[in-house]
Amino acid sequence: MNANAVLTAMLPEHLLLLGIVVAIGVEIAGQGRKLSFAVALATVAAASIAAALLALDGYAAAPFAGQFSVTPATLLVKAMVLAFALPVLLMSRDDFEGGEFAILLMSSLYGACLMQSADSFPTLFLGLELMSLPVYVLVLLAYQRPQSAEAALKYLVLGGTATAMFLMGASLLYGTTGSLSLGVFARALAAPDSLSRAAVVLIVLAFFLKAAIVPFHAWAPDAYEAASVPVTAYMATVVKAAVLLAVVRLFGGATLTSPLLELVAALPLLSIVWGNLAAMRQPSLRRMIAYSSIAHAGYLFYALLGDPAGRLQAVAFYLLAYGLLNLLAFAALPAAADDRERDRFDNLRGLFHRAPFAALMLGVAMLSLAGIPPFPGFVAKFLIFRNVMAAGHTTYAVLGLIGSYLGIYFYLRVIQVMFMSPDAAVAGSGPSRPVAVGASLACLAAALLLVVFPGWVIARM
Amino acid sequence: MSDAGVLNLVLFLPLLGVALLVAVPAGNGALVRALSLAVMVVQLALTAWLYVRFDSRVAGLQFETRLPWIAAWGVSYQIGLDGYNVLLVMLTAFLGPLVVASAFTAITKDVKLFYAMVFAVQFAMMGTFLAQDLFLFYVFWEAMMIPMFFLIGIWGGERRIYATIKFVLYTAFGSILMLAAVIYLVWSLQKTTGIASFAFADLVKSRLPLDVQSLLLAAFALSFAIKVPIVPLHTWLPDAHVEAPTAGSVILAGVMLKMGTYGFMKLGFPLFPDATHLYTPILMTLAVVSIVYGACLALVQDDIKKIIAYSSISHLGYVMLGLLSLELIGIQGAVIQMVSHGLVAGGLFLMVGMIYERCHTRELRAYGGLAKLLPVYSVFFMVLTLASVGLPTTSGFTGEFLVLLGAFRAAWPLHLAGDNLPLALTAVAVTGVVLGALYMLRFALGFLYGAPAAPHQPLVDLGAREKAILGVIVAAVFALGLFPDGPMQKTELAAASYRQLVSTSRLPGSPP
Amino acid sequence: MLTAIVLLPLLGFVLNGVLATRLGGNLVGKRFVTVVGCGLPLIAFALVVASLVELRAGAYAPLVEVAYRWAQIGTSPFEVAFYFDRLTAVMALVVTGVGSVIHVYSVGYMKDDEGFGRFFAYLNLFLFFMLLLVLGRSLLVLFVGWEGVGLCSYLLIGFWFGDLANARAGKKAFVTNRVGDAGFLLGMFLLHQAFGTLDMDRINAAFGAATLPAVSASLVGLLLFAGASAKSAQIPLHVWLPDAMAGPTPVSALIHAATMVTAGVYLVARMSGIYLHAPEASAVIAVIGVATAFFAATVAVVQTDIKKVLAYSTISQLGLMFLALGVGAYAVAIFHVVTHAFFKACLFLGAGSVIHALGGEQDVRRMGGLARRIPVTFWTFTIATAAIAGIPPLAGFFSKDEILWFAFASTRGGSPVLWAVAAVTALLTAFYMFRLLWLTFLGASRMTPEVEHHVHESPLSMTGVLMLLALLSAVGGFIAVPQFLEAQLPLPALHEELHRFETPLLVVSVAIALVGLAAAAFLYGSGPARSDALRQRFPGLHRWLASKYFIDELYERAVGRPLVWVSDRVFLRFGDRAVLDGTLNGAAAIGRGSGWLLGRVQTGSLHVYVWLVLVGIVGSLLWSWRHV
Amino acid sequence: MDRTQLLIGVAVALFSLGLVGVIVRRNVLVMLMCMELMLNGVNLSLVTFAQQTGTTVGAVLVFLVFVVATVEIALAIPIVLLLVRDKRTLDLGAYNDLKG
Repeated sequence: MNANAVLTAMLPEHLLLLGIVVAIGVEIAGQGRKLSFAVALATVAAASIAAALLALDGYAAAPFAGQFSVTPATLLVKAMVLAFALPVLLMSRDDFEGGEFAILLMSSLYGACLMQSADSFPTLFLGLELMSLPVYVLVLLAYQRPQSAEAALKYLVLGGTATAMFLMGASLLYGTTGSLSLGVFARALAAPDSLSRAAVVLIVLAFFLKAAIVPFHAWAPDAYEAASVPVTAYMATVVKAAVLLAVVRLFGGATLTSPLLELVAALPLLSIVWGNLAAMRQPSLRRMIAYSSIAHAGYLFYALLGDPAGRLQAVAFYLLAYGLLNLLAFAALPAAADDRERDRFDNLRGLFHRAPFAALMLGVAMLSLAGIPPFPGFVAKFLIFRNVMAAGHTTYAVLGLIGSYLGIYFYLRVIQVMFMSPDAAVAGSGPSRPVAVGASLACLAAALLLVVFPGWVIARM
Repeated sequence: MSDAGVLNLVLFLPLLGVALLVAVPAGNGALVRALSLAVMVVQLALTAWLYVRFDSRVAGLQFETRLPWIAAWGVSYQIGLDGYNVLLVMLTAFLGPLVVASAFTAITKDVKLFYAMVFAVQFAMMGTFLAQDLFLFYVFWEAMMIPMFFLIGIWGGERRIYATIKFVLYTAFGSILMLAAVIYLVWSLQKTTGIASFAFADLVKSRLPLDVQSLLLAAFALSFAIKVPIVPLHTWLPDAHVEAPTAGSVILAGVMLKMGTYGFMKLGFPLFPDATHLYTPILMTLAVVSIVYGACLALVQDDIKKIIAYSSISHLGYVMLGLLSLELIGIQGAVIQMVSHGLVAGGLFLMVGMIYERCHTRELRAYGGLAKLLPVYSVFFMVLTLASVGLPTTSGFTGEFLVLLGAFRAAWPLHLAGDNLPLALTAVAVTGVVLGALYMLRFALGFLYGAPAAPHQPLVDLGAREKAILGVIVAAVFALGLFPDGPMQKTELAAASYRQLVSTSRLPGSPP
Repeated sequence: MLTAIVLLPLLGFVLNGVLATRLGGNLVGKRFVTVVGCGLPLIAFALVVASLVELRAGAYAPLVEVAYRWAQIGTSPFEVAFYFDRLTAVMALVVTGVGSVIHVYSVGYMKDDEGFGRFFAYLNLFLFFMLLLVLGRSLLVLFVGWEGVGLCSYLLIGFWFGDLANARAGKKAFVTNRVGDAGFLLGMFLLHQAFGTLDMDRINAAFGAATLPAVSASLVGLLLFAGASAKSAQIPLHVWLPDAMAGPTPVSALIHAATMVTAGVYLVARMSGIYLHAPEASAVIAVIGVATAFFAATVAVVQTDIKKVLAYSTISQLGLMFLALGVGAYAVAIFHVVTHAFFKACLFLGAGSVIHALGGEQDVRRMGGLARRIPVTFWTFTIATAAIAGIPPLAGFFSKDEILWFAFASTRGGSPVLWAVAAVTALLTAFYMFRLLWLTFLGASRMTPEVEHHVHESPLSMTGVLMLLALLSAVGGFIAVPQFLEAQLPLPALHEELHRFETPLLVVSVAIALVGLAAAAFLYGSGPARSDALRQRFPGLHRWLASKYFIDELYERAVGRPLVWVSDRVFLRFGDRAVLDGTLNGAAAIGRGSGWLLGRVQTGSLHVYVWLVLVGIVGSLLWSWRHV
Repeated sequence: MDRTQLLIGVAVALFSLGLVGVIVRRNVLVMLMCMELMLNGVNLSLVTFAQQTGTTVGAVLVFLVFVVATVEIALAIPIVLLLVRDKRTLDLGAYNDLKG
């Protein structure tokens, strides 16, 4: 391995590391949040751009053979994940006093990036934990609310369980093959013996848990609700994206076969239905988005049913559409004195008359998440189900589509609340938040790009 | 600017209108209204220009635009005029200004949003008709739902939420299965012929076994049948109509219901001819059931909007009958009937809106003797009523007469061959003529005649704006009743090609 | 020129309809309305005469004039063309001639009505459609006129719509006609299916051809007759005509006596090419015709509303016309159409004049002794009555006698039975007409004083018309319509052996008329005593007749109410609300319910969450080991 | 039944014990211990396999696991402190404000 390769290949990660160090320094110097916020923003932007440029440059390298490697695809994916973090940062500006948010965010992002390049289970494990551990704290950060501690605990315990499952699976694989490189997983998929079956299942379930697939989803609603809005946005977009992309990388070129096939079809299908049904009666946007994210995780895992060639494209595009619109929704969410009351539907009633822009943004987001054309969510859904059907799983595809139908109602309910209900008696809306609005506008612009030139974007994935 | 360019302009003008509306300072209702009307009028003018330029001797697309959109899957932005859609596009553009004008006084809440939504739905409907690519078609088809959801949900009546949710969930259910069918169809086309394309022209090259055709057609048909609507998938319609604001009802009855029948004509039947033959008895029966069922229900409604809503179900049953007859006369009649119903039902809803603005009730019992109170209004109302009844010299007659004639001409040989179902169905459909007279005249009787009675007297008769709106519609109704030849020449070739497509088998191995 | 004939009344409609109603803001006065409303029909009449001259000049080769092409679909064209031959000429003359004079009459009759302009607009519109019906070459055009006159009848019956009953009568007329039209349509479809054209001359020719077409003539004939029977108020679709008397009296005279109701007769005569090959259909027509004639006559005997009497008499006369058609004597039927137009118009207008004089009174039980008060009306009415009763040598006598004769002797289904029933009908006709005459004009006055005080003779515009029509009723019989039509509608051959009965039957029919007269004179000549006695004698029979055989009630119970009941209870309440919406709302409820249930699973207790995880792991592992 | 299988059996047992313990114990601290127990089961299996296959990578992973386990506890304790301060109990059953 040569130093040059190490430098360029891991440039995004290095930049993040640099940013973390600088931010900590700033904190020590007590320069307050303004500066650390700027630092984080610059860092993440730089890292994202760096990844993107390298990707467009077609750069590929393996500085640590068998542990860490980059290809244009992985770099592009990193760029996307990092880009998701930008709106999160922008909307966080008005929510957090200290700089700790920025630091934790960047370290979590470091993990997320690492996962995308991992070639071995140890690296993947590191990335996973580096990403997850800061998030537990981020959830806790909404400490104006007692519930956040409870949520953090639930998240941590279940997350820990996932870690244990992942490791157990890995160790069993290690036992059967004597290797810890990711490649063995794909091979183990076809293996008939019970030990490797168990290993594979445990690993997959660990990712199910991280991505909140029924019945491993239970942490998500509580965590999403108790966390402050930017953190929820972060969990719903960056974390989910990182996990799913890692899964795709894990499965590599392997096609699923029974019995794992049914597993990867049934549980996601279950979570599509479960998530969509349970979301109907939720009182607050964050909790509803939690259940919707459970359902969306279902669609995303569906992509694994498709043939390997199209998986990354499908998942990446879906995450792009899903992430952008989620961020749009959260960024547009108007401020309120109390973070807890901020997104309760009772307080969103008649929002259109108080804050038309916010209402319209949320409306667009909801329709897109519901997968209604012409919004990007539709093309994404189409892409996934097209692959599933092309792989011959017609029944699963149809069932999945019907499951997605169940989701339409609760998204429309939000619009109904904002546009068609009598105005809520809200004591003066919170301060205007130009930065967050800017973030939402940026997301909207990106979403429009997806609407008008979906073909162009897909071709680049 | 080339004609194709003009067509694109026609399609995108409404979006331009939305952009303009956003620019208008809030609270300036007058400007918003004027602007909206202007945009719609321009659209109508351009469409009329294209209508005139449309060459009825050319089969296939005219003024076509085709650009790659999602090249990887063979999705392209492809629009164009052909015999299938030319009249419906004209109808859509024609109703646009009327809808806008009709809302001048009726809509006072969230005016900007309202006209934006009207533009949005206009855009989506135009797109649905113009799209020549299945993906594009589906996008517009679904997108249509959203502005309608807003129109009913925000400016509707008391039970508007229930109505609008019902409308969306009902139509969305059809669409979701249709989506599955679309995906499967295109994928199988690619698998069998190697053509990766969503273009209608390519899709008809598909060769599918009968069982697959049946399933796919079932999925398409469900979606279309809900839009038409065909009994028993109609219960969303009365609620939607009753709760919708006038403009919404007009759009719904005037254009949106035609989407279903247009879908059947453009896609459903031509794509799966063999399955169509399999289903024809069922579909035809349902069509005739719709005719009678809708008429019977219209007979016992007390809400004047519901009367028209159910009459729509009845009238669109004729369209289905004509399409299924596979007889040139019947098909042409079906097309005319679509347009005619758009004009007549649209006009009637406009008139209901006008009276509602004055009296704020839709209870038939609350009215009486309007012929004394509102003589001018009553004249227009009578004309439209008679058109709905299908009186000769009105468009309604042209449609119903040709449809029934076509259906009969198709049914008689079958009857001689021993298959009596079509003949029986046609005979039953003819009784719809009687029922139609029954319920519409009951309506007119309670509405116009008898001792003058109306809440909120004294009533002011129609103003210039209202007279203009109705005058235009009535003129069109008579034009289509007395001189249907011109329009029908434009659709003749399309009707022929439709018949040809549906009557040639497309099972695997059948010749291209 | 034919086009002009048709369009002139339309022009009148447009002018009057726009300028003389609230639609155009009552721009013009009554004089304008009168000039336009009466002038244009008169010009049309002149044009018809001119066309007739042209026809004669052309050795009666039919004149054809294509207005424009309505539609061209594939190989089947639909043209709006006009056709003028002997039959058309006769009908057109009656329509425009009688029509025009009734227009003139209306000027006086309606002069105080606020809807003066509207009334003339409607009348002109009616003439337009009627001429379309008569002049149309293809069944399609005829059908347009057919429905159009129905519309005008609807509008004019409900002319005084302030009273809901009138509007109801109009609706009833329209809907009943629609029932017939359904059959008419099917007949047209069948013809178009068979010949690919709807031009009546072509169709007749096709049936006349050596090789008969595949389509069954009887089926077509019956289907078309369904339409005809509705329009001409034949059993079972006669119910609308009596109610139609709700309209202004000139309307009753023009539409419900002279012209529109005879359209059915015209249709059958026009399509005689078909009926010549449809003996079964002809038989049905003959039977229904004579049955209707008898039935209506019996009902007319006991009616007390002067217009109702005339209405039923009209139904009865139409029945006789159909009898003639049924036995193949098409020319004779048309002949009776002409004479009937004269005397029935005269009767109705006379009745109108009476009503006018009595300020709206229509019940004969409150009339009497008017002869001296309004002599012109009386004398004209008397002549017309004699004419319809068949007193020679008045118009009615000739046409009716010929009908009876052919019903008796025609080789096309004529039979003594038909003749007998028709003869009885004739007897009843004479009776109830003279009864009417007596009750109205003769005997002692039964009017209330204030009514009596206002009685006055009508203005010249009305009496003049009455006198003209009376004259026509008197001499109309000498217009040799059958001979004129012979070339086109040959009379049927007669049973040779029956020729000897011709003179006896002639005598009989004269006798019948006189007997009727005598009976009426006997019963009503000296006060109401005898007739009342008779009524007390057969109360059941009287009630039965007075309530028109309870047919309206029957229809109401058998069709009307069940239809509404099924629509409301079965379709609306059960079908739409219970089943369909029930299913939907049920499904929605299930969705919401399961959402709630799933929410309950989320208890908030970490234990439960981990339980779920455990279940997931174990289940998945077991599944994955399934095939090991 | 040789040594490897025995050790693996023990490892799996530890893992399962931990999982079950997380479920059944109501005391938060005990529950955290059970989590550690699961990780220890993993560690045991890792070293066993490392020893059996004669490779080191497994052993390397074990150290990573130690680190992560420590961090988890380091995070968990303050969280528990917050909770106890709020609820005045270590009973998990009390921590269910978030539900539905």
